[in-house]
Amino acid sequence: MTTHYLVLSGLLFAIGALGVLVRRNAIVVFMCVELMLNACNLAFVTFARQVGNLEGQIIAFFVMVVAAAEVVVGLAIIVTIFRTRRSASVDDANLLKY
Amino acid sequence: MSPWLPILMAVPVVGAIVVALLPKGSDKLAKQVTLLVSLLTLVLTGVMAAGFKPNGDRFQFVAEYNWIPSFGVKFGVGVDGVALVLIALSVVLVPIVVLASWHDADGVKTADGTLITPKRSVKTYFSLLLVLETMMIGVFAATDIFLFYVFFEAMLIPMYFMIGSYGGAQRSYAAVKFLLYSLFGGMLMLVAVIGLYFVAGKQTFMFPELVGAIQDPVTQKWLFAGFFIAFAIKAPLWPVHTWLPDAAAQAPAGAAVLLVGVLDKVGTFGMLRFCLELFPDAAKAFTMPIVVLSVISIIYGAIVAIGQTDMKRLIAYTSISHFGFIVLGVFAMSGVAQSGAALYMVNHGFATGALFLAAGFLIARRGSPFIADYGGVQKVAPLLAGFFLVAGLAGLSLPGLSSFVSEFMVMIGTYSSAAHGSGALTVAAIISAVAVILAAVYILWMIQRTMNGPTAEPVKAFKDLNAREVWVLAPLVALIIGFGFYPKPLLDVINPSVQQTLTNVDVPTSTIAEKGTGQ
Amino acid sequence: MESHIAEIVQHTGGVIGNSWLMIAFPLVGAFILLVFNRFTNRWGHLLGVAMSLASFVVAVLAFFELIGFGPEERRRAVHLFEFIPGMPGEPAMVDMGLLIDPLSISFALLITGVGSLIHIYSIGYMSHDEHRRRFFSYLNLFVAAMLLLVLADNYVGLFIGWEGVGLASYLLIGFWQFKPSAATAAKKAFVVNRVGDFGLLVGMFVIWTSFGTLAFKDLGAEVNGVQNGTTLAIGLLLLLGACGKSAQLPLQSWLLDAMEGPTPVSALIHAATMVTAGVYLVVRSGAFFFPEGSGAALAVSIVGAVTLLAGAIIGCAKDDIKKGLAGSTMSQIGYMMLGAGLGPAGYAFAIGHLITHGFFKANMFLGAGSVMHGMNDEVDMRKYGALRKFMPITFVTFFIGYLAIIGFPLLSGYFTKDGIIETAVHHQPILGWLAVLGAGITGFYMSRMVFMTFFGEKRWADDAHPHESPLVMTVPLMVLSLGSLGLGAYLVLNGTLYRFLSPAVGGDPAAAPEFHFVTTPGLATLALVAVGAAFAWMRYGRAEVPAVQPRGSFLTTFARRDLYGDALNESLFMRPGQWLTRLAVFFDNRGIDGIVNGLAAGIGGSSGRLRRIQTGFARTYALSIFIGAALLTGALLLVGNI
Amino acid sequence: MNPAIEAPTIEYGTLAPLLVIFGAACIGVLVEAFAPRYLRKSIQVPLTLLSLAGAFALVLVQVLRGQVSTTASAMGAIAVDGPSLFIWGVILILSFVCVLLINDEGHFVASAASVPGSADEEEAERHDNGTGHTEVYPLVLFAVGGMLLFPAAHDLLMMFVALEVMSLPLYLLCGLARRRRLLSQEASMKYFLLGAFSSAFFLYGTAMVYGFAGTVSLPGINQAMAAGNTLDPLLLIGFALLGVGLLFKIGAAPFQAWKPDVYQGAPTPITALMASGTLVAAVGAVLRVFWVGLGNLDWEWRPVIWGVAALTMIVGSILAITQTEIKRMLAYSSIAHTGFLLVGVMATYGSAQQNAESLKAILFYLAIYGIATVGAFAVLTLVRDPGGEAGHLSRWAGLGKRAPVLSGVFAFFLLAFAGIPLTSGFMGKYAIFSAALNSGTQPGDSIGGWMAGLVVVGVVASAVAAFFYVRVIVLMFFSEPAADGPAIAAPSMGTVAVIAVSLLVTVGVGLYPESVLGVANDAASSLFIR
Repeated sequence: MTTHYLVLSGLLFAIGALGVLVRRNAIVVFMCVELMLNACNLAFVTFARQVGNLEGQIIAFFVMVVAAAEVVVGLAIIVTIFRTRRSASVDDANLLKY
Repeated sequence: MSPWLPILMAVPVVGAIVVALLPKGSDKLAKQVTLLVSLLTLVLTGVMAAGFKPNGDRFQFVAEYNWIPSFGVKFGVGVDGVALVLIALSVVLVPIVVLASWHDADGVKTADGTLITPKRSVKTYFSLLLVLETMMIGVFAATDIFLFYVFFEAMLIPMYFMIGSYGGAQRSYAAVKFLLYSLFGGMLMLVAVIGLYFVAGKQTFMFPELVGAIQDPVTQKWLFAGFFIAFAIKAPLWPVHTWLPDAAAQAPAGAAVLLVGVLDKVGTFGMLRFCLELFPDAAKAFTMPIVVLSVISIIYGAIVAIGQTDMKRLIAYTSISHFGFIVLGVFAMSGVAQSGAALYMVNHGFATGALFLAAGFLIARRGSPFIADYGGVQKVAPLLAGFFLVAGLAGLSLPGLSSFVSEFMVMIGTYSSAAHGSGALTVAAIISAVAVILAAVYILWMIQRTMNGPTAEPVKAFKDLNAREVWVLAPLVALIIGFGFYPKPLLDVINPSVQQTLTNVDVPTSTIAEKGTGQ
Repeated sequence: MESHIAEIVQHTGGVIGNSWLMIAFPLVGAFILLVFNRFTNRWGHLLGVAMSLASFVVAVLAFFELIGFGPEERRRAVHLFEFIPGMPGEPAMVDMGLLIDPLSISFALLITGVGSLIHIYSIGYMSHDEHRRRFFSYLNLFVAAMLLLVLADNYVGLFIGWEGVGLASYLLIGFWQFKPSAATAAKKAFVVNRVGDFGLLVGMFVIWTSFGTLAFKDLGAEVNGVQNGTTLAIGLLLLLGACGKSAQLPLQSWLLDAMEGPTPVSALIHAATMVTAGVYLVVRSGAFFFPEGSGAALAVSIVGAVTLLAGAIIGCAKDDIKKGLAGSTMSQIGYMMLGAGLGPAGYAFAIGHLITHGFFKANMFLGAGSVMHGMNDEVDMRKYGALRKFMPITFVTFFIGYLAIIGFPLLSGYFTKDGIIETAVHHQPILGWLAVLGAGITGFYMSRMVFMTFFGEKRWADDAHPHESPLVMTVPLMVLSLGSLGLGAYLVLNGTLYRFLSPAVGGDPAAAPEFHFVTTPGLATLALVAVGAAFAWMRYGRAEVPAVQPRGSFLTTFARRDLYGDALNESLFMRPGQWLTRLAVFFDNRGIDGIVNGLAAGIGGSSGRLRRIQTGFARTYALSIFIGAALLTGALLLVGNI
Repeated sequence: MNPAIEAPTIEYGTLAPLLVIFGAACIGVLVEAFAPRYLRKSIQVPLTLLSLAGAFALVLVQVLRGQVSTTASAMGAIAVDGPSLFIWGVILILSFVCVLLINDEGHFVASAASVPGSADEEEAERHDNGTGHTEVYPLVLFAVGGMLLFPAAHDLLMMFVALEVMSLPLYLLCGLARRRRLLSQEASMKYFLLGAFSSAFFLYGTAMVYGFAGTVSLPGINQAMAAGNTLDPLLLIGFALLGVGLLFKIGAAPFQAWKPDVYQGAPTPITALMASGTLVAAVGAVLRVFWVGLGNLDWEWRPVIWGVAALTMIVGSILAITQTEIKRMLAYSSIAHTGFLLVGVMATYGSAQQNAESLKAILFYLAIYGIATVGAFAVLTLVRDPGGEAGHLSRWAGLGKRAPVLSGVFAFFLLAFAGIPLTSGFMGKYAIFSAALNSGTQPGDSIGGWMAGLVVVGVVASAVAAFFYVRVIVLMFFSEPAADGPAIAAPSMGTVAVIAVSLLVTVGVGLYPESVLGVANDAASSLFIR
């Protein structure tokens, strides 16, 4: 029964990962990461259901909190760099290389 | 527990610290202190050596302190005959080198006043020299293999700086090449050292306890390889020799003397002590390939030396040829040959030392290492020419000079060695004897091109050796001639420990030839 | 045939016990002169002479002490010190000691005697040279080394002396090293000698390996007459050494160039003493490795015969008086070698000829020197002529030497050379008759030399003012010429030398060959010599000698070019050698070092390329992480399911 | 009618160091909120230093009292065992030293919000005289707290939280450089995006493992494995993804890409903190996960780690050769050293005694490497160009003539990195390699040969690595100084102290390693709580 949810979470995770790889806009990239985190949440709750204890569901809450914190930090950074460069494209920032 | 060796090792390093801490601008003082310290070390060594009983225990003046219990490492020192003579060689050479490189760091001027090497820190140079002396004593004195390794590697650093900051035009290339080559060998040796520790399972690095600890022949071969490659690079043996000409040619003459005279001996010394005694079966198994390599070194080194245009490179290549003889002697599995090899280590130190220093004095007068830039020096500087000649003759191991005895012993011992009865060693000895002819060619041709013939224009301005330079060369020449006619004092010390070694390898050591093997 | 060689007895005390003084005196002399160099300039030469004389005195005293013993006790060994100690509890590998026996003492007498005369002569000859002091120190060094060579009681000691004389000869040939020709000649002499030393060295290896000793004392017992491949090999190896030192074919080429040295050197080293060391080596080892009739001995004689002809032929074509004499030296040593290959009977004559030759050849060399001295160092005989009027003493002494060498009846050379020839004809007829032929040629070229120098018209340059040399030079000449006159007769008639030497070289004292005045080979020799001399008189005595060298026939050029010896060495060894050297150097720089540097460069290059993957794009990094994750997963699943 | 929930037991004594740090961090935030600007620094600095010192003291107390807990604390969420305490000690020392560097003027931007080169940046710079953001201190404290928690976390959730607590402040700190702000911000963004990306993997892995084991506590997972089928793809995938997260943090290939960029862009004191503290924490976490959590899976993971270790050593040392930026070069060198550490991780296998051996080696290595790294970066901060630190190698030419002592010290650190005898680096390398070979020679370890092979790869790599350390020395000492060489900033007391301490440790341990080894030994002998 639960396998569908797992497949879904897998798909979400994959979509998120691919998004990180293909999208240029820092915000979008970051949102893809959030997507991946949420895929994890889905997986957690599914497994919680599967193995029949609450840990997974609790973890999901923790993850949300962490994700929120991450958003704060992330947006701060992205905004700063946007203000400096007038662009939120990840690829524009490549002074550091080789 | 005898305090001798720790004291010997302490004196120079303390001196080094003192020299380094001297106030600015006290260059002259720094030199004097260095000379004093090195002489003190020499005297102390002499006193210690006087107490050495040739036929006493294998290791004497033994001292052991716990160093790194977690690794099972002890600070263990002690000397057998071979180690003793090599320590003696080092402490004799250092004061001479100090005197020889008196002005090397001041910026060397040629006869016509052009600056060859700029002014550099005098204090650094001489404190490096003293640090190096400590390490040279330590590496020969160490009876704990870990300790040996530590010195074996650490030695590179002061020499690296001496070449790199006080050397000639190509100095940094030469220094890096020297360091990386040696480090690479050292790293492989490190693996072998660790492996030895665990395979032996004795929870110790003390050499005496590890002798005969490894039985399995296959393991022996691997560990042997680890040690041997490192030593072969150090020695240097063909084909891993190419760092030496560069390093020796670029290093200031004094450093070159210590490099070729002492540091490289660590390689052959290591073969003699560690490769043979720790892994006897492997040593026997590998005898043939190694003998082949050393014979190649002998002939190849000599031939390439003939073709050199740079004096110091030429001398370096002659050393490669001579190291071929030493390695040959070590692995010929014959008492005579091995005593010869051990003796050769000392004699070569004196002979090549003298040659390098004489060449150095010559170069300092003209600012060019190239043979073609000289000619007819004998007319303007007969003393210099004379010393150069004697050193050169020692280099071609003229009978009556010390190197002859050792070369003779190596060759005759190899010839008569019963190891691998096949007589392959006989052939090796005969081939290596050809070097006797080649040696005459490379030395005399160099002398002819530099010393003889009409005096070249820039040479006319040369001054003959001054008192300091004479004091540098005279002791070496005295030693060369003295041991040439009376090598007994050295051999009496060397023979017992060689006998020990070969007994551990379980090879007949008798100096009485096995009659009839030459049929 | 069984050998009559006498046992060696250990000896202490007396003059013989201290015979090391013989070596010590000149050695100290050389040392003092070299170390306190400038300070000894004024009296250095005198010290040199004194030291040489001192060791002559010791030699004489030792000689008399020796003949005090019965013939069988005349081999006295003196132990000096342990040279190469053995392993603990074992006897020394090499003990250094001296062996005073008839053979070595006769050499010692020759070396110190003739040596001292030449020292004295040199005072005059070198008087104008600023480095006379150094010259004498080298001479002293030579005498010391040569004495060590002949006195040592083992091969190692012999070898040390052997190389010592090599060194001295190197230094003296190159005494005027500022002349490139001299420097080159010196180097050539040393290197060619080293080729011989190679033989001697390997010979020692074989000896020690096979017989466990290098001391003459024990060798006799070890070998006692065994003949096999080993001894043959040893013999040939030693012969190679001898060829090097004694300028025998194929190692003859250095001797003629060696004439670059000052004339006294040519006289002492390259005529009287050093070059005969090869003969000494053969005779000394004769009892062990060159017994009569052995292959090795035959080889020795053949080498000798060939060389005596070669030398003679070369001598015929030389206009340089010293080179002419050098050729004749080669040839005469050829005679000695020929004799040395004929067993004890031959030894006596060989050594005899060696001694007499030492006298008359030194005599002639010094004579030549005296001539050059008067002709401001002109050596071309075509610029001489009619000198007998201007330098009578030189002429007379030289003429005596000349008669001696061509074997004019009753002069020294006559007895010793004829002795060799007869023994040769008796043992090895072919070689013997070659020797006869050689004698004839000798007659020609020596006469040619004498006629061109002292007879005919004056051909010298106007600025030359030929004059007789000072007494200090002529007195030695006279002494030597006396030796050239009578010595041979004394040594050979009723076999004095033979009986004296036999305990050392193992001849049967009873069977001393007595000398026949009238024999076929003897007469043939005289006849040929006469023909040769007459021919020379026609060409150079009576006829006008062209001041410039005529082109000459093919044979002449062949001789002038030293039988193309140098050309041969050039094309066989030097050219390929240089080529090989260049190849090796190239291989070392490009090949081996190339690989090393290539490796380093390779790593650096790969680093340069690899760092490009660090594009600086965050998304590329993310991709690498993604791929890494995939790989990791894949790997784990793989490993897990192996 | 539901059962009463019994209150969780928290071992405050054991967790005291953590609490101190986090507490101080919170206070720091309050200070930022309420204290006037001119006071902040003078409050924050003592607060930070004291809290770090205090935490260290508390760690010492636990060690000296000998009451190292043998059970997990906080309901099995945190394991404060021997290794943890050692790692805590090391991290606290390192961060203390780093704070001394941070404390030095001119590293941090006056106002991160201001656009580079804009008017309000100048404005801000005029107000603060080089001190920069004082928020730095609480951020650092949070990061340090995370570092402490990371290796001690006893279940994967706690580990994830710790990971984030450690990383998020660092993301920000990376962006706060006063000079070259573009680089700094770029570094910050890259670090953030990639860090978030990798932690997502970590989390998903956690989920998988949870799915397999039904729990996220490490021992629980281990038992589940002992019970169930260790070849369950769920487990393997989960573990692989966990690995991604962890290996990313220690910067092992192929997850090393962020390291050079971030290290180069970040303010040097922060780089020092990351290169020392973060690495130590992350390696500690790796050890715990691999050994406690996956102890029964080592047959699967060791070959994989073998490959990763080899790749990391090779990539690190080869790419470093051609670097021209000194911080970048050190970043690659730190990658190479990560590889060496992984060799040690490989060796944590077999008998308990053997584990203690290799654990000791790794702890020892972490301690001395961290200290040397901080020292090296401290030297970097002193060599300045007008535009900031003189990063480009060419600027270092002939420094040995202009500042012999400083260059000598730096050269010594480089030699230590290269593992030359008589430096701590050699002892560390020896410890690792001997541990590896020892496990290789353990009876019954069928991949002993592989260990030997890995060690050979290691020594060859370090021979290659030696080249670029030597290269810097050549530049400093053997080449003539440039006309307009960089200036040597007059070092503050703090920096001097940092350099002095690092040097003393590097020399002292090189001569007498037993001092540190002993401690590491005690710490390791009581293994991780399982």
